[in-house]
Amino acid sequence: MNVLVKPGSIPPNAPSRKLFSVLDDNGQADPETDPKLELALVRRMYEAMMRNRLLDVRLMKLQRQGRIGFHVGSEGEEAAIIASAAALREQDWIFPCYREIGAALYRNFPLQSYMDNMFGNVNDLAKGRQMPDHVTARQAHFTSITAPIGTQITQAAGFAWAAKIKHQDVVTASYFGDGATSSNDFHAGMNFAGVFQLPTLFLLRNNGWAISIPSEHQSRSRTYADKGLAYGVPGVRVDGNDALAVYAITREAVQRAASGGGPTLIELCTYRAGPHSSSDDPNAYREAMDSEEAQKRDPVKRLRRHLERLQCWSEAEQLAFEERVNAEINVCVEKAEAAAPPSIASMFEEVFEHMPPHLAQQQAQCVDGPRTRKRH
Amino acid sequence: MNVLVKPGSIPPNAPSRKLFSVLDDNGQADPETDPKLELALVRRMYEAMMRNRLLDVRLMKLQRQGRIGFHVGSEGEEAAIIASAAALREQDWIFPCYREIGAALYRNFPLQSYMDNMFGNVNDLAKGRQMPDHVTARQAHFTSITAPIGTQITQAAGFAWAAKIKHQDVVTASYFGDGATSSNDFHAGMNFAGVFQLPTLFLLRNNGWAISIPSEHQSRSRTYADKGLAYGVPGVRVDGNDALAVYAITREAVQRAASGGGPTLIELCTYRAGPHSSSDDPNAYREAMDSEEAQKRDPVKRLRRHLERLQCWSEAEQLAFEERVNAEINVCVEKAEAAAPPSIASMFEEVFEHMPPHLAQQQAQCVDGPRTRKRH
Amino acid sequence: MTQMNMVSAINDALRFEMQNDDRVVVMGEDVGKLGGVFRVTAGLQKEFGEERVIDTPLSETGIIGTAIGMAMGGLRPVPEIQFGDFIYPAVDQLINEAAKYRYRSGGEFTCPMVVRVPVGGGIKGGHYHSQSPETIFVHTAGLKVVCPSNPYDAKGLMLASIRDNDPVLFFEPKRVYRALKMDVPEGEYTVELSRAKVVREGEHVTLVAWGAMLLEAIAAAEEVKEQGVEAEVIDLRTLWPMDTETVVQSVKKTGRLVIVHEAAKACGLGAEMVAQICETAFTHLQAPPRRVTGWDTPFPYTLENEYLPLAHRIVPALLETARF
Amino acid sequence: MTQMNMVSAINDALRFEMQNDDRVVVMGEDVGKLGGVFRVTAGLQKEFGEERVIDTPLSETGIIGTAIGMAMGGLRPVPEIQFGDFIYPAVDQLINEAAKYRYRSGGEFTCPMVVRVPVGGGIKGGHYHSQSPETIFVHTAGLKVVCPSNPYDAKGLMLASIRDNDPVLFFEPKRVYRALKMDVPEGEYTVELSRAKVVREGEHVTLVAWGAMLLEAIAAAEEVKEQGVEAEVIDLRTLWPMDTETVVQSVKKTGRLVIVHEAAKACGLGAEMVAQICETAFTHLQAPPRRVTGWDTPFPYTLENEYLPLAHRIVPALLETARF
Ligand SMILES: Cc1ncc(C[n+]2csc(CCOP(=O)(O)OP(=O)(O)O)c2C)c(N)n1
Ligand SMILES: Cc1ncc(C[n+]2csc(CCOP(=O)(O)OP(=O)(O)O)c2C)c(N)n1
Ligand SMILES: [Mg+2]
Ligand SMILES: [Mg+2]
Repeated sequence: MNVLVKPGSIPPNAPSRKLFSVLDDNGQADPETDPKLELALVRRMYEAMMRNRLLDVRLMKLQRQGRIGFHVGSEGEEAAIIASAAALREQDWIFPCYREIGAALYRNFPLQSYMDNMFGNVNDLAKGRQMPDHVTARQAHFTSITAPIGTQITQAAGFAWAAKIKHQDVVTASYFGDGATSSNDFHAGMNFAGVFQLPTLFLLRNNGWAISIPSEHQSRSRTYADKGLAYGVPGVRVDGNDALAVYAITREAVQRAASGGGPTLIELCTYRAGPHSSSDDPNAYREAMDSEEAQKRDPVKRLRRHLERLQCWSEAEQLAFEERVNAEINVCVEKAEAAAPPSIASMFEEVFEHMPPHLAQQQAQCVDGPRTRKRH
Repeated sequence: MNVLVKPGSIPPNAPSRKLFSVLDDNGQADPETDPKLELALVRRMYEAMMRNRLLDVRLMKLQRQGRIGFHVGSEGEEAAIIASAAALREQDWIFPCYREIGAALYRNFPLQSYMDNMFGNVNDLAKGRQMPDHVTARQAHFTSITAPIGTQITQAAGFAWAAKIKHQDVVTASYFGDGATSSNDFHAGMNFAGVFQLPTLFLLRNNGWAISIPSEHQSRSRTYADKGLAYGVPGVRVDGNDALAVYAITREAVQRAASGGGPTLIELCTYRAGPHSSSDDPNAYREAMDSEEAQKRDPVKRLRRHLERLQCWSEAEQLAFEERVNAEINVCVEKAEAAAPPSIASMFEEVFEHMPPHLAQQQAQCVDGPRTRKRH
Repeated sequence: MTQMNMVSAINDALRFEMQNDDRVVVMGEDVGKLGGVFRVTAGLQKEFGEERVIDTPLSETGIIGTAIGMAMGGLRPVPEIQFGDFIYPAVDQLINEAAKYRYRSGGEFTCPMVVRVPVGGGIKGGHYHSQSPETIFVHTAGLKVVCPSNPYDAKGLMLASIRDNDPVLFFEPKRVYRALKMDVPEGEYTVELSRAKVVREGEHVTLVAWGAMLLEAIAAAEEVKEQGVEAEVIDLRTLWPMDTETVVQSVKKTGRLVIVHEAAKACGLGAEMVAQICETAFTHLQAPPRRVTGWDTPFPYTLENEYLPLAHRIVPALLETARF
Repeated sequence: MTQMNMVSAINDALRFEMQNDDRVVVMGEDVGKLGGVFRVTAGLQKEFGEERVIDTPLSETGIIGTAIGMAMGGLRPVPEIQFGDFIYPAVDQLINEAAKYRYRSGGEFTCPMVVRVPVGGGIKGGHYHSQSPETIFVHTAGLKVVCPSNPYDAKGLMLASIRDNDPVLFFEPKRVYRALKMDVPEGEYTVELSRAKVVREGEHVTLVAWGAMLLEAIAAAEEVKEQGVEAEVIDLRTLWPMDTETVVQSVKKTGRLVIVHEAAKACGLGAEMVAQICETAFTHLQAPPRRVTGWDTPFPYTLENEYLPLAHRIVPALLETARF
């Protein structure tokens, strides 16, 4: 475990409106708060963030071309997602919402598997049963993505509880949005984690919006971190577009949880730069951000400036990197698009461990029955 | 509207662990906080509390004798229930949980109607459809009691919202226990009330227990009032066994809500002196309170001492009052017990406004069908 | 008359009734400024203001719980659940509260409201944007469930639902939202609740469907016509309380019943209809009553057209039933 | 062998399996120190400690949500929902999550757990302490539903359920809890899931029931015997996946079916069984299959014995069906 992060940045269980940050807009680190991470690690985070960005661009295009059915991107939220995942230990588990695929990829979930999911083909680990972007990634200690808002929060608490009961050194982290704080599972998950002092992190990605609802309209609490007070769970606010700050705080919370110190609520203050998803048109409800502001806020650019300052990244490296990733994406897209849909028989499998008679019967009816002329 | 209560006792939206109180254990009022209520009002509250106590004693006996099926009492919580109800205005609405029938009776809900409900007879306003203690009391601006924990909380917020939209001067108050703060509806009700600044009061009766679960085990928040911070709803803690304190704070919150100041969470710190209900035996999970402590905590005795201090109540009055109330109870019990059960046909009515064919058919089948030998 | 699709027809109904009755309020996630993710409530907030067209926090529990309170307080709320798949956080309020208020209070309290619920498949929504959860609400005494198949009925049923004094779940088939346009009268008209409609006469087999599957049922009926089988197609329109009588009359004539629905088969409304027909018209049945439904699996993404009971699956059921 | 009632039989099963398998944890409201409001978990916390027998806060959402996480994390949680009537705050986790985890993850994740749910009437519990909500879960692909009628089956089914790798809803009929005692083996045995049991043979009419109503079914069978009608009584035991085969075999013999359940009629499991029998054994039916169920009203307090499908209502259904 990387021990470069010095604890003490998470306030005790009292209101705190301070925003923890490390990097300024120009990528300059504050020596007071700088976790002084190994440069290889920072580079790895940057590359993952940049790869995520390139993927989003490509997937949104594929959706517009009608080649995939749907995409939910994470433009502008890459630091919140990837730097927090980077701060978790290998044995820790991620309970994502739908916007954290970058975290799975950071953990070496194969890009090809992701792309197979985007096309819902026969190679998709979810067997084409779920919408695009709803991956399952057990090997990455990353659970199956669901659409109902908030449900992963109690589950992450329960998984952490199991680890605690079994005396295993495992911390869990649930990711969710500002909108999800209104869900039943946020309430129950926070409360159970507080009462039973579960080793779990609540990673609240406050990206300013829940589809068209601004975060100020989602709740009247002074800050989202303040919500921890209702449950005796320490809450902390972090500049979610500052990868180093996100890493430092998450790491501290992991260390605390792992050493029996209980859960932490981390408000990652970020901004959803894109639409909610490919189905959404934000023009109906929000003003365009001016481009200067957008540049300033961009977490990928900010971390790049930091690396460049440290002479750890260059324009040439950037171009080479983009080319390599785009090529990799191309290969995966091509392969995923060419793959067949899942078999019709597979539609009836894994409802239960063993197929009961009524499903065997329905399977036979369907497989042997007439075929639709509609394509899959 | 009674304006004797001076505002300023509810702190702004920040943690406050102070317990607001007026009366000491001997019934002496603190001149600093004393709301200086008209004595007739204080007497009326006392009589209602005492009547509630006598009712509980009698109903528990009836249950033990097998004459009624169930009873959930409010011994020890009379001040929290009745003094808060007294501080509401006539036009205000109460959304109770199952322990606040004293509030309906304070608002002149007929004792006979209550007793008819306890026996589930043909005269029961709920038509024998609900368990005992689940009354419906529209005339008292007191909604139909339900068993699922917490559901009345969002409903009270919604009713207040309707009043706000219709520009009516109505405040609502939901009553619920410490256990209910873990419910989904507490979370949603508080959040909606905060966001939309609804004229509603959250009357949290913290009686120390949710059946066998102590309130310290229900949540790790420092105080229950602190939970308001998660929603931007001011929270305040009151000695819930001190009728004058309960009255003063509730009144202030009503005034604020009525004048557009939004919701308040009031933690009424009290103690469930009896079992959870007639089905419960607390010996399995809690130590008996020593009787001196119990005496000190008793809200009815405390208010009586206060009245006696002011020469507003005497032993003779007490005896006469008890006799009168017990006689009144006797009459009601006798009448309720003698009344017939509701008609079988009535079981099919009021499922919908107009009876649909399938229910008319089932009604005929049931009414014309064979009768059970079991008694109702 | 204007040509409208189902989205604009429901929008028109809401607008009409909001002008007509100031107790009507619309509420839900993204229904205001955005006008709903399907744009069913588009323009309403502009016309009626933020107090009557309310963007709520993300809580179905809160939406339905407060809507019940509003209804008790004298309003006529029309809450939206963004997708039927997300109604579960609200079922406690619907089943234990809305459904039972009138009954448990001996008629003292009621909660008239219309819960709008986009349902069903056909938009490549996978597990969580495709479900048809009517069974849960049909099974619960005290709730009405409506599901129109076309823009005309959608408007007329919506107006009837808002004026009804019981809680109504108004299921809107997403697959139909923009699939067809038809003439819809401006202004006021209602389509009576609990009245099914014979949309195609036939003497060989009775075919019952609703919502998006009605179109498939009609397509299947046209297809089997070529093979000499005349199906009588009934659009149930209100799922509960069900207009059993219209179905029974038809089955007495045809002696045969096929029922179609998207929801899973087990304990679906098809089972209820088969059981009712057995109870009322058993001696008229000349063939086993038959269900063509979604399979008893979660709703899949890629293979959704294999999951749905589309015309290609209805046709053989009709033929086998007619020729039994 | 020891004489046990259903409460002690389930308690014994839990204790046995907790000793046998340290992945098993029990959790819920009041299950620990108090031992459950029905005392089903009495003594377990003392024996296994607070870590494995957990008193939770009052949140069914939290209980089931965390139980799912525990199951994913390698435990075998046995959460209790204090009364079936209070399961609704947990249905989102049950329907959208537990039921679909295996399927949606292509088998990567599963959540084996047994949700204990006291259900049904007979204890004067009114609307909110009497419901039998099986329909909701039968309708949801991916969940199993079990309901024993006696102490022996209760223990054997509980052990089988805990060892099953799918989520199981274990419905415990409160009316039976302390109503009868019988010999129950100490130690280990299981009763296989999805196997119904013919508990009384007869050739005139097939009578299907489960849980508390099984006793009423048997009583009714004894009563009609005096009138020359021999009913074959089947205890369904596992409600879903259903052992249709055993019922079909019986109906092929008797030509007649009566099914009994406490839950409301509309879309109840009775409807599903009738529809399945129509699909598989229509030509064997010599009388309309018949349902005797709770009425389509909320469960009432005073008149609960008029609501429940007790023997006095089963008897005429049997006679009419047998003599049709
Ligand atoms: C229970 C539920 N209700 C509604 C939806 C529809 N929905 C999908 S995403 C979303 C907004 C979520 O906002 P937030 O939690 O802030 O996450 P973000 O998308 O901003 O990352 C909504 C309302 C849903 N998926 N689940
Ligand atoms: C949703 C739900 N779950 C469980 C129960 C069973 N139950 C009835 S009362 C109670 C405890 C309530 O405690 P609290 O809210 O503190 O109120 P109190 O009884 O102390 O006044 C429980 C668990 C219920 N009625 N509703
Ligand atoms: Mg957001
Ligand atoms: Mg309590």
